[in-house]
Amino acid sequence: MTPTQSTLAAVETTVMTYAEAIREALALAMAADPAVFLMGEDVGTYGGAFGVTGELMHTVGADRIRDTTISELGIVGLGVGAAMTGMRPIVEIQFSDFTAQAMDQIANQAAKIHFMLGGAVNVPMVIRAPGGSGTGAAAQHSQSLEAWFVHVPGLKVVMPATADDAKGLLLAAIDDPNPVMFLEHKLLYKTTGDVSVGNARIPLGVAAVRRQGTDLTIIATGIEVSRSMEAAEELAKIGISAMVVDPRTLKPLDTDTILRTVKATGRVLLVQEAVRTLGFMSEISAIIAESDAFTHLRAPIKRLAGLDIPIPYAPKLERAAVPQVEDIVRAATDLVREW
Amino acid sequence: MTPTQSTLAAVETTVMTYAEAIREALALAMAADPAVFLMGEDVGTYGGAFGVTGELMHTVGADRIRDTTISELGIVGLGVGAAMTGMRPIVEIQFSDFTAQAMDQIANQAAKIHFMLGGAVNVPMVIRAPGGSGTGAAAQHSQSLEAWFVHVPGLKVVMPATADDAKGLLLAAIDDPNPVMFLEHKLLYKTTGDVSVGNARIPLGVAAVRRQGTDLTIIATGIEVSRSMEAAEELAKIGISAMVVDPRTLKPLDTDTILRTVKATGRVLLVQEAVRTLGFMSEISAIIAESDAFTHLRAPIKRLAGLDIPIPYAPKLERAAVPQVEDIVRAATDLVREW
Amino acid sequence: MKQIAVDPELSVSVLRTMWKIRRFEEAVEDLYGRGLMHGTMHLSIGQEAVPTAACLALNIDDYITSTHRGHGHCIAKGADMERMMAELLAKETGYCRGRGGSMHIADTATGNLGANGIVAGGIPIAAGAALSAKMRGTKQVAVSFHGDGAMGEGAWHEGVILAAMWQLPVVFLCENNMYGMSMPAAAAFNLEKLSDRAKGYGIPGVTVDGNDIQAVYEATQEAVDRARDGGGPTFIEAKTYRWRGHSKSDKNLYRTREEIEEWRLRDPIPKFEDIVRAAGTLTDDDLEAIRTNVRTELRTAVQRANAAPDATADDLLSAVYAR
Amino acid sequence: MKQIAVDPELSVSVLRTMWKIRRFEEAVEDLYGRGLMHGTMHLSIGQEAVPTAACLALNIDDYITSTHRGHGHCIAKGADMERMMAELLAKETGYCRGRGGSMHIADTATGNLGANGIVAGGIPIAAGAALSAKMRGTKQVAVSFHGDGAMGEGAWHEGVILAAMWQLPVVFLCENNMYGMSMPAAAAFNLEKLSDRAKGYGIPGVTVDGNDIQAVYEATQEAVDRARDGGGPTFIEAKTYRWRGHSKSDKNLYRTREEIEEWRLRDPIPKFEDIVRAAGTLTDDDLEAIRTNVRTELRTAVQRANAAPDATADDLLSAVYAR
Ligand SMILES: Cc1ncc(C[n+]2csc(CCOP(=O)(O)OP(=O)(O)O)c2C)c(N)n1
Ligand SMILES: Cc1ncc(C[n+]2csc(CCOP(=O)(O)OP(=O)(O)O)c2C)c(N)n1
Ligand SMILES: [Mg+2]
Ligand SMILES: [Mg+2]
Repeated sequence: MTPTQSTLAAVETTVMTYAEAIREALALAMAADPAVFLMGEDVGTYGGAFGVTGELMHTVGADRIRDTTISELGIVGLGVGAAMTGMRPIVEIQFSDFTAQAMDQIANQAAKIHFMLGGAVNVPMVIRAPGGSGTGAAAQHSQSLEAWFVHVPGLKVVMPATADDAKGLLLAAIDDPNPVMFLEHKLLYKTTGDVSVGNARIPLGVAAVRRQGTDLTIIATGIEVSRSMEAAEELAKIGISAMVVDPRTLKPLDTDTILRTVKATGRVLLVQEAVRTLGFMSEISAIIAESDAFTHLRAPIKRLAGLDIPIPYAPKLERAAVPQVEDIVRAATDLVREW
Repeated sequence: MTPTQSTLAAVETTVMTYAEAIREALALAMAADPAVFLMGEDVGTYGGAFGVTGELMHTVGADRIRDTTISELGIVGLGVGAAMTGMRPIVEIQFSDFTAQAMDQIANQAAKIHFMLGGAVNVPMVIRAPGGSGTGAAAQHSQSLEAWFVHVPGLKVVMPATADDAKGLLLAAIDDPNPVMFLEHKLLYKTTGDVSVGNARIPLGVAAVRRQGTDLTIIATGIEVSRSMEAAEELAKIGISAMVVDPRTLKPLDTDTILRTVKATGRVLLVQEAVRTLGFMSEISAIIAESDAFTHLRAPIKRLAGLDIPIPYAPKLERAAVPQVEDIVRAATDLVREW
Repeated sequence: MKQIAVDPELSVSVLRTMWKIRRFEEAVEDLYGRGLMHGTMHLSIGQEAVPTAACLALNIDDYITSTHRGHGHCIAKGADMERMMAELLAKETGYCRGRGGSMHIADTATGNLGANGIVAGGIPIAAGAALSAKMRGTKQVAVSFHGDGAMGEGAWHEGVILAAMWQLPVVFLCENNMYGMSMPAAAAFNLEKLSDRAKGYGIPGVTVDGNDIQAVYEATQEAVDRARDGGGPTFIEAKTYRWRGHSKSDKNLYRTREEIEEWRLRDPIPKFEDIVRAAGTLTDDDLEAIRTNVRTELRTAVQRANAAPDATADDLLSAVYAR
Repeated sequence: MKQIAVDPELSVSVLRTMWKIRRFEEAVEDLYGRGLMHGTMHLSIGQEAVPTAACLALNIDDYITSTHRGHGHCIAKGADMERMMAELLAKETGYCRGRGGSMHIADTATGNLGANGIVAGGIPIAAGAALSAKMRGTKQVAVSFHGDGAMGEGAWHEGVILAAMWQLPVVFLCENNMYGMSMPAAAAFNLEKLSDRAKGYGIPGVTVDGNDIQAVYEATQEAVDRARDGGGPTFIEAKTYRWRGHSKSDKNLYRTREEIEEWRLRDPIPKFEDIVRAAGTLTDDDLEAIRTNVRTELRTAVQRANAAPDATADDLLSAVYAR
């Protein structure tokens, strides 16, 4: 139950996969606004490399679900031009690793145009891109690059960890008058969850406290949210009570919820899949360390992150490269036992 | 006096600019090894957009200082191919903002190939790129993007703050069997300093303690090093003794020196020009917060950084966007007075 | 196709635009030279005919994307010199509230989606504006001004391919001023004419004398008509020359004084003045009146811009995101 | 120019290579199908003639860069199937110690600078290897294998332009298998022949039947000779077809069963077998012997690879940087 939802009467939900939830958000947004369209590689006839768009092209037409050439810089750039002139483009980058190709249009154009032009124009667009390891696709198809985007003023950055969030946050991202990086996770596409029926948006900038706890606060993003929830179950069995917080949008960031929950337990474990050095959790750590939560800390801030290596191909190595449930359990246990 | 140099007998030095120091390193490296060459936009006849290569092409020939088309992705890619096959290319990116264009070859190719190919091949190359604001060149020509590169395993990242470091670190970067991002600063090009004569390398991964002090440790990078030194002079006048540490290479990082100097004063002020959120100092903060220096801290870790905005054109706004000497003085004073 | 030089109204308009660009650039040069202007500058003196003639073929709601050397495009598309100058002088009344400066000057009201500090950055953006026009069914056309040097960038390639695939209403207009900073286009691209590149993208390509108003206009009008009629993109190479250095740091080491002198003789402004005078369309008095008027307008623009309030740092943080 | 089909040694070599590729891919498909292999796969079944014939024109120290669909290039350039299979099976004895897998397989000893998970990623790299060869004065040539889809990427454009400007010894060899994943090349590029693109870069371009060994060989040999002699780059389009889906997730929604069947009839292997049989170069027994030998070799390779130790996670962190 997210904070926003908890204040509402029970919403009607239905079970669907994360991929289906995204598709439904796309369909709803396109039905509501003729300016919304999607372009990307193999999103039409093929249905998307991960099947996210599926049969949507057949419903909304090849004009609204546009198959492109292999051209990440080009399609983001066309998105920028379309967004500046009355459309609300959504660009799918097949793997988030290929945002590297499009980095100029993302960081130097989309992100800066509103500010650089003195506010004269907005760039309302969404860039959807799946990240993460676990599929054996190796170093160029498995990265978690959210930190690059969080470091760029002008971008918003969203990382949905559940099917419901995928839908609600995508609807909000499409509504937003700014460029939004919407970073999905390949391993989540087939996971299922209760998804709110209808057009309910989940506002950007509101963290979800996924689990209450008293001994430590685990802050996790993306795939590490469900791993942290599983770890919290394990921890409960050995008498450790873990709070689990999912920022959901990395930018804007719900600093209030983070600091409040950290103060509540006095111990914090930060968990990300991305490589450790200068990953998103470095920022969370810095924010905590310079805040008034600092004096509430009973233990040093602990980070658990991907190894500082390219993702290897071999399954065992790939698994070793990023935090797994047992790593979280171990780190949390150490943190609570030692401090 | 840097730690490495302090152990040596006094080295002979000569006064030159930061740009001249880089040029001298290039000339020395090319004289020593026929595999070393440089390519970039307008590096030959023009002498470089900032005059760094100057007349070097006339000395070493157009084969070794190669003018290219406007093609950042292309030239980094050619660098990767040349580095894999026996050459030691140096690629100049005219403004570090345009590394965005080359991000795929930098992050997905150069950085990963050695690991991805199981160590079968090295990619010994240097990518030189000037960053920073202060020239009125606005949002697409003024960024400080080091954080992007520090987040990429496989890259080394160097940020020389003095003429001597520019020369010594560049020589070491060219020697290195890995891809090195060598991030210069436009405002430093014309600054002068004592530069060691001859081929003296400054090893990557060794921080410089630029000033001793007892009340707080200022850790600063790039242009903020000299600003911090100036601020330290001001602080001394009001009775505050500031230690100033310059990591010099952000990756590999001299964590030992950082933690030692933080423990010594118990207060730390982190200063960077880059935008605050997920800048390099976020990582330094996180490293301190999870280290044994944590218990030595008398005050929360303080970060001083660029505003989270694109660099504006107007001179006053541009100045307001990044930490100036007076901002450092103020932040340091607050830190020491309040804690 | 309109014969510009025999139409008094059009001829006045063309000369006014060219003079405005010339005088604006000279004023900028002067202000920089005297340390009254910040940053860097990329002047289009000598290249005035291209944007002037090209924009004759455009409606006010057609789009353009421009470059680092963008003052001429901005003026030709209809922007106000005072607000432009205010921008360059870092004033709150500037087109970008002093946040963008020369390299990001834009005027969305006249369809100018902006100069761009990134070489070729505007090319996919123009294609995107064209896609938007096509999807919205508005019959607007987009023109992407770019330099010869821009043709080395991947962004050029990707923007043109997508535009060609979707037959978007966009014109790629290359101002080939013979150099990308110091790199000669002839050395860079192994091509007789840059328009030979167009065939490889399955789109029409044409090369014209960029200092010839009628030639640039006709090529652009034809391309714009085709685009508006659903015939897809066109590539135009307009050959011209930049008289000044690339920017203030340029020492002109890569070209000869003779070459520069030779091109000064092909100055597009007196060239067009001669044509309209010979055709009897305008008299010497008319021509002189245009010059005087523009000079006065420019002087007023500079004065007013100078008197405007400086850009304010108050809301920098809140200005990053649209609400 | 060698006439391959009348030369017994060359004919055996060609058929051995093509069968090795075919059998290797079938084995990979089988191992994946049975859940014994990890990751994804991009099979080149049906396209064997292109790398086989192209590599005939290369020396062992010439370079190639390859693609996500790279097993064929790797085998044709001379790699060992056991070490390749070990890589795909995530073994320590694999070419990349199990760290790279199919998409990063490389064999620097035979000049293969690597498959690449990034479409068009290898193009500037090949140009760079060619630059290196030129600067070192070694007379080596680089061949960049790439797909039709790669021609949409800016990296393709930038690599080709720099190679053309510096007249580097590199051959851009496009395996046009008619689709970039689901995007038909015909829809993507507005071109009759992809080799029409070459003119726009001032380099020679040619289109050949990619299932015709002699045609691919001749085009490559000519290009390689020119490159080695300092004549600069060449673009070759070799038209072929991918029989299998793009990768394991492909449902073939973008093409017809008939089209696939039609191309299966143009299988390059029996086609070449027929030619050498008709020419009297090899007998049915010879042909059968080749097949049997390859089958045995492959079986051994798989067995040995399977028996090898798994990739080790011990030194992951220290393996990131060279020392
Ligand atoms: C991506 C990128 N690379 C390099 C530069 C630096 N730069 C600015 S203008 C320029 C030359 C552009 O040449 P051209 O496109 O011919 O335009 P011109 O200056 O001749 O009008 C260069 C190299 C840049 N701004 N952006
Ligand atoms: C930069 C980049 N964009 C997209 C992809 C995803 N992708 C992998 S292969 C492929 C199709 C490539 O088509 P082509 O170049 O024709 O090669 P083929 O698969 O037909 O051999 C795509 C879109 C990628 N790997 N890299
Ligand atoms: Mg030019
Ligand atoms: Mg293909």
